[in-house]
Amino acid sequence: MVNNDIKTGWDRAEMAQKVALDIPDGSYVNLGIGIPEMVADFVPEGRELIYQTENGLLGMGPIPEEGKRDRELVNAGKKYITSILGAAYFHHADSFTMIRGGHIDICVLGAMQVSKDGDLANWSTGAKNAIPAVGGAMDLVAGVKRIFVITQHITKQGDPKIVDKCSFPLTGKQVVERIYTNLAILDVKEEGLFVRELAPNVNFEYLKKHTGAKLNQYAKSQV
Amino acid sequence: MVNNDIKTGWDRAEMAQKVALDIPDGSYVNLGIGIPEMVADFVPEGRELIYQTENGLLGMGPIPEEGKRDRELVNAGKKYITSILGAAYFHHADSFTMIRGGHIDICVLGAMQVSKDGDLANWSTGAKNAIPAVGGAMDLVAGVKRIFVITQHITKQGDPKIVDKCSFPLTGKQVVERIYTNLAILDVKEEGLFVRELAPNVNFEYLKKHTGAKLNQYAKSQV
Amino acid sequence: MINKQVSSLSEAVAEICDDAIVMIGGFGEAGSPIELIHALIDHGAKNLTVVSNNTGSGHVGLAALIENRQVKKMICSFPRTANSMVFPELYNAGKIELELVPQGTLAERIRAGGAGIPAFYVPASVNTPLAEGKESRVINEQEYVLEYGIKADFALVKAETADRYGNLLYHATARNFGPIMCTASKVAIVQVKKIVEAGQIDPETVVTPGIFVQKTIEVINPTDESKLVEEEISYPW
Amino acid sequence: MINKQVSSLSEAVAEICDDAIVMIGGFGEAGSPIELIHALIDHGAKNLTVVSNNTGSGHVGLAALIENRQVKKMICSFPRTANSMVFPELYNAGKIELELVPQGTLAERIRAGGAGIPAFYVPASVNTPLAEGKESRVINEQEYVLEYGIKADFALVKAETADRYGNLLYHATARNFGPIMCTASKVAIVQVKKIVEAGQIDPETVVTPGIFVQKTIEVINPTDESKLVEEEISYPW
Repeated sequence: MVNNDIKTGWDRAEMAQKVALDIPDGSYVNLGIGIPEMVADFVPEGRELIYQTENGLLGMGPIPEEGKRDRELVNAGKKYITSILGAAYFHHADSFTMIRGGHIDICVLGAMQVSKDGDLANWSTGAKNAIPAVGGAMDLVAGVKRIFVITQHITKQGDPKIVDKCSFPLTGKQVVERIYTNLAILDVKEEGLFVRELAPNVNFEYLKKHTGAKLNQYAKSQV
Repeated sequence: MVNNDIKTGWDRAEMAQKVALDIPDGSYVNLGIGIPEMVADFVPEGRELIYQTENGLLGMGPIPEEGKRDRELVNAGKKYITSILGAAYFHHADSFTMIRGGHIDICVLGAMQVSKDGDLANWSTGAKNAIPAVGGAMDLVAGVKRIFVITQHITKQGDPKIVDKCSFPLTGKQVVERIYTNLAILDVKEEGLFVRELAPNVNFEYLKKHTGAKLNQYAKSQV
Repeated sequence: MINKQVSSLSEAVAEICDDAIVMIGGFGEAGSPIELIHALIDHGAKNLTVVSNNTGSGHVGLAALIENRQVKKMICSFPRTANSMVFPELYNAGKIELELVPQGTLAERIRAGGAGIPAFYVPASVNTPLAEGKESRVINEQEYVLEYGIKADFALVKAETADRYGNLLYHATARNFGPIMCTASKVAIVQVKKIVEAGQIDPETVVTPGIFVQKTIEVINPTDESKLVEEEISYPW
Repeated sequence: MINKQVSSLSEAVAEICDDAIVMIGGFGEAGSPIELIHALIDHGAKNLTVVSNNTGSGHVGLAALIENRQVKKMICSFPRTANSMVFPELYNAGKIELELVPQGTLAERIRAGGAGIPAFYVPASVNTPLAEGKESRVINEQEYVLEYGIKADFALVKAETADRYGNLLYHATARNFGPIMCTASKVAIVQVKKIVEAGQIDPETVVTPGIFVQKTIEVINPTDESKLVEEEISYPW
């Protein structure tokens, strides 16, 4: 369990910031619902990112003030948004041309589970009585050039979310490039998971204990 | 051979007019290059047709005056045109969505040969040294709801263009619904070709002589 | 003279028959043709197959159509949202069918239906439960799933502006599924805020050319769906 | 700050390498990016595969590129027009390859290339010589041919207006293949008459969203191709 007395690991804002730092200037980015949306708040000054929302806008801007909401200007999470100067609206087939066609540089998604091979499960627990709902997740992981996952390292029940093999139904196989958790940043390589960065007061042994898959350390020269 | 002393058959304008009379009010129409283009000149008053040109305009208007040409406003035959009030421009994939998707009501095309089954050959003689060129002909015959052919009944060499089986490479199989020639109007039915109307001074025997396929006459009640 | 405008909502939906396949535009509230859906509830056609990204919120619009038991089957990508109770309840009770389709595949299947493309290959859903039972194929060393175009008998769509030819403009992200649904349905029925004279829409800016639209109806002040949901209002009211 | 504008035509085409697949917009003269094509002639990349609806007129633009023997293969729907001599001559001499594709299938293959659709079925060309050697399939009792998406390394496109993000507006029927070619190429290079400030293009009217455009170059007064053809002028002049 995470030690609650001294600060261990990153909070959500710090996680989002870590992701933001890794997105190159000029990238076209799709941010999933939830923590991923926070990434936009931490883009370093001097960088310009363009946000696509799959329901039909390239050039998504910040959340509007209360009085300036447009009922028909929403993001994929159905939250009110704005558009930047230089934005473009389009229909769903054109939107997924961007996504499926490999035109979006980076997509940041939440996860239920990620495997050591980069398999992602983030749409269904497979529970019998749950209403299945997939949205654009499968299209995004199949089409976007680079998939970053941002997630808590373990579930609320204390189970690892980074696993050897996903037990939940997959969203896509071998799709995740990098995982940002509250404990570490992990790279998904052909040879397995590599620790890119450890959060404050997290060491490799601690991380191993909370991870359901083999973890590798980079040789110093590789980082 | 056609008798040149007294007027036998229809001229091109009359042929175009016959086609125009058969196009219902409110139809979306694509007119091929050549004689088909003349159809627009003979639409009866009170009817409104909308012309699509496959290079990207719905609502094609008449030919512009000399001084009012726009180099970038052309039809499928690359002739200068105009657009009507209420027109729309679109790209090629959207244009062929209209065509392939069955949204155009009628397409009027020229022909090299038409068979008794409605097979159309209008893009290539199959000659070895000819440069093959197809344009949108195959898409049109495969997608448009009704295909009308307008053509001289025989070639300049005196050979029949209405044949049992096309000798030229096909544009499409069983696609033509009606044939308008200088001698007659023919319906293509499952049971074969039926004479819908004879041109002035053309009788059934004369038509038969110039036709390379079996011709049927409607029982009077069928017309 | 071509004029696609009809004079009442009931006339707009009058043709919709039992067992029809009906596409309904909208992504959440944005672009949801709520007045047309309510007219379809009044009209009463049953046993419908509805193609729509979601299943509606609260007890109005698409949720009310489902609650009124007019829908046999939903084809959609995300059948539950914060305020959707109607569909989940009926689905768990085995009273409504669901065909779940990834959002981009849903969009492309609708576009294909409109474009005369009977089937096509996509990478989405490969190696997932949603590809089970579907034909797959390796092209250039990557695996793809075969998906089929969807055509509908009717589409209910919300747009911003129309002219008498049915040319349409949309507003912001309300555009979403409208343009492709118009192409994929035999009869596309569109509620718009404003009908203008032919020529008042710049031909360079037309989003849906009129050829894809069969009926338009002016609804100047469409209902604020989210407000109805918040106030827990039900249709029929 | 994102800015896709480059400062010269030669810079715009500098990356184009030998053996590249290059899509070139235009339907006849309308939308033909003549300045970019001439820059490609000056640049000299060879052994190109060119995807374009036609093969150019006279001895300028695409015809001049072909005449300069930079093109190994043409993929197009209509390789001869009233004023095309260059391609027919080389083709008959066996000096250039041709892949003839029905116009609508060509458009859809380009769109598919841009949309991540590797292959799809169409009704066009069934029972014709253009379907020979192609896979076919019966779907709902109708026969279709399997066609593959086309991707390119570069696209040369002409548009009317761009902003720094590469959002594009087109003019009239010059739009033709431009929007889909931008989506299907790794590097879409666009000559425009006017580059405006971000925000000056209404987001509702954008035809090509900037994500599909890599480079723009302002050519305020593009050459009148038909005039050059009429006057029998050749490029290089």
